[in-house]
Amino acid sequence: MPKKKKITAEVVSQHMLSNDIMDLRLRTCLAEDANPGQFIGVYTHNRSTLLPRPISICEYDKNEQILRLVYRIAGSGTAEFALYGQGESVDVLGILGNGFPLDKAAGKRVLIIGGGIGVPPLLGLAKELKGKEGNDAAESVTMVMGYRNSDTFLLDEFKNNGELFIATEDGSVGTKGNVIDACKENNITADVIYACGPMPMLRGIAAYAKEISAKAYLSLEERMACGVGACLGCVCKTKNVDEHSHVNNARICTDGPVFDADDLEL
Amino acid sequence: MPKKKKITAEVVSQHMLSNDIMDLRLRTCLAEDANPGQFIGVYTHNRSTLLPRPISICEYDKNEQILRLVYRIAGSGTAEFALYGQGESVDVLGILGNGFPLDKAAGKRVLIIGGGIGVPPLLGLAKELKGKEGNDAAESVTMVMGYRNSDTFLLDEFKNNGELFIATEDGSVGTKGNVIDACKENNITADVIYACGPMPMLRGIAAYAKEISAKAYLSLEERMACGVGACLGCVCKTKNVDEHSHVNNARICTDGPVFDADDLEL
Amino acid sequence: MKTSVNIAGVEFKNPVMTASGTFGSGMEYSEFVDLNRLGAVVTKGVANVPWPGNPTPRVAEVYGGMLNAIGLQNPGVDVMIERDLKFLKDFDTKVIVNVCGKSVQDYVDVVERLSDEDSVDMLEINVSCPNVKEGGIAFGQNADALYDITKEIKKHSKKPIIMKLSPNVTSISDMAKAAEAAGSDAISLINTITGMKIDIYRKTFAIANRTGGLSGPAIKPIAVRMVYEAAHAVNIPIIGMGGIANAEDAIEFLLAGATAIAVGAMNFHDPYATINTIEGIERYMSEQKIDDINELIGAVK
Amino acid sequence: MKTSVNIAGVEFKNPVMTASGTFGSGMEYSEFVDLNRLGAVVTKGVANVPWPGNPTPRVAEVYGGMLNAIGLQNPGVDVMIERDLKFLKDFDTKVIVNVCGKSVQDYVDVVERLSDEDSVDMLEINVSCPNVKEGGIAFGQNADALYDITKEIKKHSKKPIIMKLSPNVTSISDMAKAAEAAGSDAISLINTITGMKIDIYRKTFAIANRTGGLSGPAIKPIAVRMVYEAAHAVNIPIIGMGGIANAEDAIEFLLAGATAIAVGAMNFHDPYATINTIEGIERYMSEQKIDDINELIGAVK
Ligand SMILES: Cc1cc2nc3c(=O)[nH]c(=O)nc-3n(C[C@H](O)[C@H](O)[C@H](O)COP(=O)(O)OP(=O)(O)OC[C@H]3O[C@@H](n4cnc5c(N)ncnc54)[C@H](O)[C@@H]3O)c2cc1C
Ligand SMILES: Cc1cc2nc3c(=O)[nH]c(=O)nc-3n(C[C@H](O)[C@H](O)[C@H](O)COP(=O)(O)OP(=O)(O)OC[C@H]3O[C@@H](n4cnc5c(N)ncnc54)[C@H](O)[C@@H]3O)c2cc1C
Ligand SMILES: Cc1cc2nc3c(=O)[nH]c(=O)nc-3n(C[C@H](O)[C@H](O)[C@H](O)COP(=O)(O)O)c2cc1C
Ligand SMILES: Cc1cc2nc3c(=O)[nH]c(=O)nc-3n(C[C@H](O)[C@H](O)[C@H](O)COP(=O)(O)O)c2cc1C
Ligand code: FES
Ligand code: FES
Repeated sequence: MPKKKKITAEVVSQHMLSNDIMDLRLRTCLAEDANPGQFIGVYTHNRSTLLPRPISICEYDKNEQILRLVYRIAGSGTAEFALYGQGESVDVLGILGNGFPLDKAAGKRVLIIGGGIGVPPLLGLAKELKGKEGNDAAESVTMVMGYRNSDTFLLDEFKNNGELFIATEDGSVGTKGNVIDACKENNITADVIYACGPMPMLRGIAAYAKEISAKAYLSLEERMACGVGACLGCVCKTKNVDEHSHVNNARICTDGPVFDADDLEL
Repeated sequence: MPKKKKITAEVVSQHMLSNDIMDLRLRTCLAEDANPGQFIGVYTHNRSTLLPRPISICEYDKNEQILRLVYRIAGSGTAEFALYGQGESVDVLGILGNGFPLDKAAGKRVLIIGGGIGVPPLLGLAKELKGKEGNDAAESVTMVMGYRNSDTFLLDEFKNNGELFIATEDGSVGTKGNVIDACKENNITADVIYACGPMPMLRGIAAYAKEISAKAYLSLEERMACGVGACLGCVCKTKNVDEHSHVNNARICTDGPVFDADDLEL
Repeated sequence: MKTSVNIAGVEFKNPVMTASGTFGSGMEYSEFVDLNRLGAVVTKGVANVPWPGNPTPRVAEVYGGMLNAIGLQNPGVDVMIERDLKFLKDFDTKVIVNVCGKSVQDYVDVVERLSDEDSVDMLEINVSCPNVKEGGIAFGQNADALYDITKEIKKHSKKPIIMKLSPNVTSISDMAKAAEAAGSDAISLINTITGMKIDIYRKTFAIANRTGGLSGPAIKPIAVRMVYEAAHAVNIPIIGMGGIANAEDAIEFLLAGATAIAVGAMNFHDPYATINTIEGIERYMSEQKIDDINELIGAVK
Repeated sequence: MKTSVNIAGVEFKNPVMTASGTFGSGMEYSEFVDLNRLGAVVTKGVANVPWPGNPTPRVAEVYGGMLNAIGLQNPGVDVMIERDLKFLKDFDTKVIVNVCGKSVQDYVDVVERLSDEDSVDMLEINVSCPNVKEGGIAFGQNADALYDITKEIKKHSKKPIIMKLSPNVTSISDMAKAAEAAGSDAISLINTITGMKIDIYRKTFAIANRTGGLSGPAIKPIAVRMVYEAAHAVNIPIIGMGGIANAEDAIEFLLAGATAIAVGAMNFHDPYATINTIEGIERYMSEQKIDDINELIGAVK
C-alpha cells in the first residue's frame, strides 16, 4: 500500500456538468496510486472549515497524474471548490480507502449501479473493467444509473463500457422510479454487483442481490473527520465483530468505503 | 458627517515601497469623504480573523475615488493584504475617526512629525496643507520623519511639501536618534505640531511642544474591535472627564485618532 | 407571515436583538442599520455611577472570535437616561437596558431608577461579566447567590427582568432553574466565556486584564447547547446569543429553544448583521412555508 | 538546545504529544509522521472490555473546529495490549495510555492490567468525556468525586497517572487541586467542551448523540486560560491541549504553565501538525536564544 500524504494539487480544469454538478481535474502525484472506489480529502481555503471533504475519485490518469472529481455543490466547501479556476492550488489528502474489489469481476456477469452523486466513482470502475482482458475480464458489464430528473450527468461516458439503463424519479429519462425498478423492469441479473449511492438505495440493492443470488459490493458514506482511520468518526455497523475495532463497527474511511454487503448490518 | 459604510473596494495597484512596507491603492467611494488623519478598517478574506484592521489613509483622490494605504506587514492580516493584486476585492469599513484639525494651521508655523509606520498619514496631511491658499494657508511647513534605519519610505514624496528633516535610529540617514533629536539638532520651532507614531515618540513630542509653546495634535493607536465607537475597546486616558464616556476615557476610533495633546493623559 | 415574539408580555416585532456591549446605545450603528427594523436594542451595561473600565489593551482577536475585557466602562445611569434613552425613544423598537453593579444594592439602585422610564421595556441583569472582579460574576456562578439577587431585583423592579447567565459554570440548567425559581421573567445566555491569549514574542498577555471574555462564532456550539439545556430545564423564555452571524445561526438558536436571539461580536465583522439576519429569517420562513416564527421555537427536541 | 521535559520522573524528548482519540494508536498517522520524533503518543481511551461507541453521525464540523461524540469506542484493553502496545514498542517515544471506564472498578481493572506493561510510561485517566453518560464525566465535574476516584486509582497503579480534566466546570482550579490532593502525578487539560449543532434544514441534530465535544482552534483561548489557572492552583505538571495547530500555539500553552502539550483535532487538518510543531518550537528557541525549553514553562505570569 502506498503511503498516504497531504499535498498540494493544482487545478487543471473545471466546468459544470449539470445543474450544481461540477467536473474538476486536479494534477497530483496521488493519481499514481488511485483505484476505482477510492477517495481523497479536499481541504478548503476558508480557514473556518478545517476538515477535509471526502470526494470519490471519478477517474484518474496515472501518466498525466490527473485525478478527476465529479461533485455536487452541497454546502460551503463544495461551493468554494466550484469557484476554482485553472492553476488554483488545492490541498488534498489521499489516497483514502479501499476501492472496489476488481478481481471479483473476473469471468462474471457484472452489474454496476449508481444513484445520484454516487454515480461518479462508477465511471472509473466501468472503464477499468472494460479494460480488463483474458481471464481478468468480466463476462459482461451492465450499468444502471439513477437520477432525480433529467439533470443527468456522465451518461455519455458510461455508454461505451457496456449496456446502460437509466432510472429517474420523475420518469423524464429511462425507467420512472429508482434503480431497482429499472433492474426489475429490464430483468437484469448478475453474479457481482458494485454500487454507490444513498443508503436506502444500497439497502434495496443488498436485497435485490439476495434475490438474484449475486454478491454485492457497496460503497458507503458517513461524516468523517480524519479520513485515515484514527478518529473512529465514520463507522458503519457490521454483522460480525470487526477485526480492527473488536466491536460490530468498521471504519468507512479505512476499512471501506466499499464493503461486501454480506458483512454489513444495513 | 457622511455615513459610515462597509463596502467592497477594488485593488487598483499594489507594490512594495521598502522592506515589508506596502503601497496599496483601492478604488472605493469612501475616498470622497476622506480627510488626512482618518482611517479605514480592512477585512481579511481569511474567515478565521474577523475583525477589521485599522489602516490610516495615506492619500486620497476624490475624483478617481482612490484611497492610498501604506502599511507594514505586521501579522497575518497585513501579510494577506500584501498578496492582493490588481482587481482583487477587499471589504472595507469607513471612513473612520476624525482627522487632523487642518484649520489650526492657518497662518501658523506648522511642524509635521512622523515615526515609523506613523509616517504615511502625514503625507496626505502635508499635501493638503501645501494646497491651502490665502488665509487658510500655513505660514510654513516643516517636516521631520523618523525611521529605524535606511529602510525609509515616502521621503521623496514629502520633499515637495516643505522643509524635510530625517532621523534614523542607526544614523544611516539624517540625524542619528529620534525625531525629537532631529528637532533639537535643527532648532525647529513651530506654533502647531501634527504627529503620528509610537507612544514613546508622542510623549516626547508632547513635552517638546510644551517647551516650544506649540499646540500638538497627536494621532494615537490602540487595539480595536468595532472601529465605530460601540465596543469601548480602544480608549485612551484623558485629562478631563470625556464628554461621551463621562469618565477619563475617550474612544480613539471615534473621538480620535487625533487628539489635542493637552486633553490627553499620556 | 408572523415574525413577532412575546417575552413576559412585551411584543417584539421580530426575535432579533443586539447583544449588550456590542452595539453601544444603538447610536453608533444607526449609521449602518435602521433601528426601527430591530426586535430590540439591548444597551451596554450601565451602573449607578460612571465606571472607567479596565486598562488597555481591552480587546484581542482570536480564531473565529475575540476576547474583550472592557470592564463595563459606562457613563452611569443618569447620563444613560438623559442621552441614550432619549435617543432611542424616537425609534419604533423595544429597548432593553443591561444593568451591572458591584453589590446587590448597586443593581437595585439602577433597577429602581429605571423603573419609571417609559422607554424601557425590559431590564437585562448582567451577573455574568467575567472581566471585573465585582462585576457580578460571583452572582452568576453560584445558584444560591443567583437566586438571592434575582429575588431582590424582582422585588424592586417594575419592569420585567431578564437574568443574563454565565457560561462559566458546571451546570447551566441549575443556574436557569435558580433564576426561574426566583421569579426572573426570562433569561438570556450566553455571556462570554473566560479566555486568555498570550503574545509569545512579547511574552505578555494580549489583554491587560490577563483574561478576557471569548465571543464570536467560535463559541456558537457551546451557546446552542446551553440554550438547549436551559430550554429543557425551565419554562421562562430564553434569549439566545453567542456567535450569531446570520439567519442560519439565529434559526439554530430558535430551534434549540430560544424565543429571541441577539447578535453580538459579529456586528464588528458585519455592521449589517442584524438586518441581514432579520431578512434571512423571513426568507427561510417563506421557503420552508412557516407562517409563525413561534413554530420554530424549540422545534428540535 | 534542551527540548526535553520531565513529568513525574518520565523524560520526554520534547513536549509535543498527541491528544487521546485523535491519533488512534499511532499506527494510522505513522504513514505521515515518524513517531520516533514525538515526545509521546497518547492512545485512544481504552476500557476493560470492548465498547461499541455511539451511533453515527459521530462528528460534525463547526466554525474553527469540530464536534465529536465517538462515545469511546475501543477494542478493550486486551487487544490494546496485544496489538497497539506491541506496535508502539518499536518506536523511541514515550507511551501514555488513556483509560476510560463506567465505574471506579472499571478504571481500576484497566489500570491494574496495564501496571506491568513495560511499554507503558504513564496512564492518562479520562474522567471528562462528555459523550457517554457513564464515561466518567460525573467524576470529572465534581471535585469530591474526582478526589475519590483519583485516590483509588493511585492505590492500584504502578504507573504515574495523569488525571484528565473536564473544562465543563465552574472552577478548573478546584478540580486541579482535588486531583493534586488525591495524589495525581500530573494533570492534563482540556478535554472537549460540550457543544451542539442543529441542521436547520433537516431540523435535526448534526450529531446523533445530540451533544458532542467541541475541539479545535475555537476552544484555544479557553484552554490557555484554564491551563494558566490550573498552573497557579497546583504544583504538579500540566499537559495542555485544546486547539493547538502549530508551534506558536504550543508555546502559548507552555508560557501559560504547561510542561507538555498535545495536538488533537488539528491532526485532521494537518497530519504533519505534530512534527511541524516540534520543528517550530526548535526554531523559536533558537531565534529567541532559549537554551532550555523549561525556561518557557509558566514564564508569563
Ligand atoms: C467516501 C465518500 C465519498 C464521497 N464522494 C463524493 C463525490 O464523489 N461527489 C460528491 O459530490 N460528493 C461526495 N461525497 C459527499 C461529500 O463529501 C459532501 O457532499 C461534502 O463533504 C460536502 O461538503 P460541503 O462543505 O459542501 O458541505 P457542508 O454541509 O458545508 O459540510 C460541512 C461538513 O459536513 C461534511 N459533509 C457534508 N455532507 C456530507 C456527506 N454527504 N458525506 C460526508 N460528509 C459530509 C463535510 O465534509 C464537512 O465536514 C462523498 C462522501 C464520502 C463519505
Ligand atoms: C488608527 C490606526 C491607524 C493605523 N494605521 C496604520 C497604517 O497606516 N499603516 C500600518 O502599517 N499600520 C497601521 N496601523 C496598525 C495596523 O492596524 C496593524 O499593524 C494591523 O492591524 C496588524 O494586523 P495583522 O493582522 O497584520 O496583525 P496581527 O497581529 O495578526 O493582528 C491581530 C489583531 O491585532 C490587531 N492589531 C495588531 N497590531 C495592531 C496595531 N499596531 N494597532 C491596532 N491593532 C493591531 C489587528 O487589527 C488584529 O485584530 C494603524 C492602527 C490604528 C489603530
Ligand atoms: C465588546 C463586548 C462588550 C460586552 N459588554 C457586555 C455588557 O456590557 N453586558 C453584558 O451583559 N454583556 C456584554 N457582552 C457580552 C455580549 O452581550 C454577548 O453575551 C457575548 O458577546 C456573546 O455573544 P456574541 O458571541 O454574539 O458576541 C459584551 C461582549 C463584547 C464582545
Ligand atoms: C475525535 C476525538 C476523539 C477523542 N477521544 C478522546 C478519548 O478517547 N479520551 C480522551 O481523554 N480524550 C479524547 N478526546 C479529547 C482530546 O484528547 C482533546 O482533549 C480535545 O480534543 C481538545 O484538544 P484539541 O482541540 O486539540 O482537539 C477526543 C477528541 C476528539 C476530537
Ligand atoms: S474519518 Fe476518522 S476514522 Fe474514519
Ligand atoms: S474600536 Fe470599538 S469603540 Fe473604538
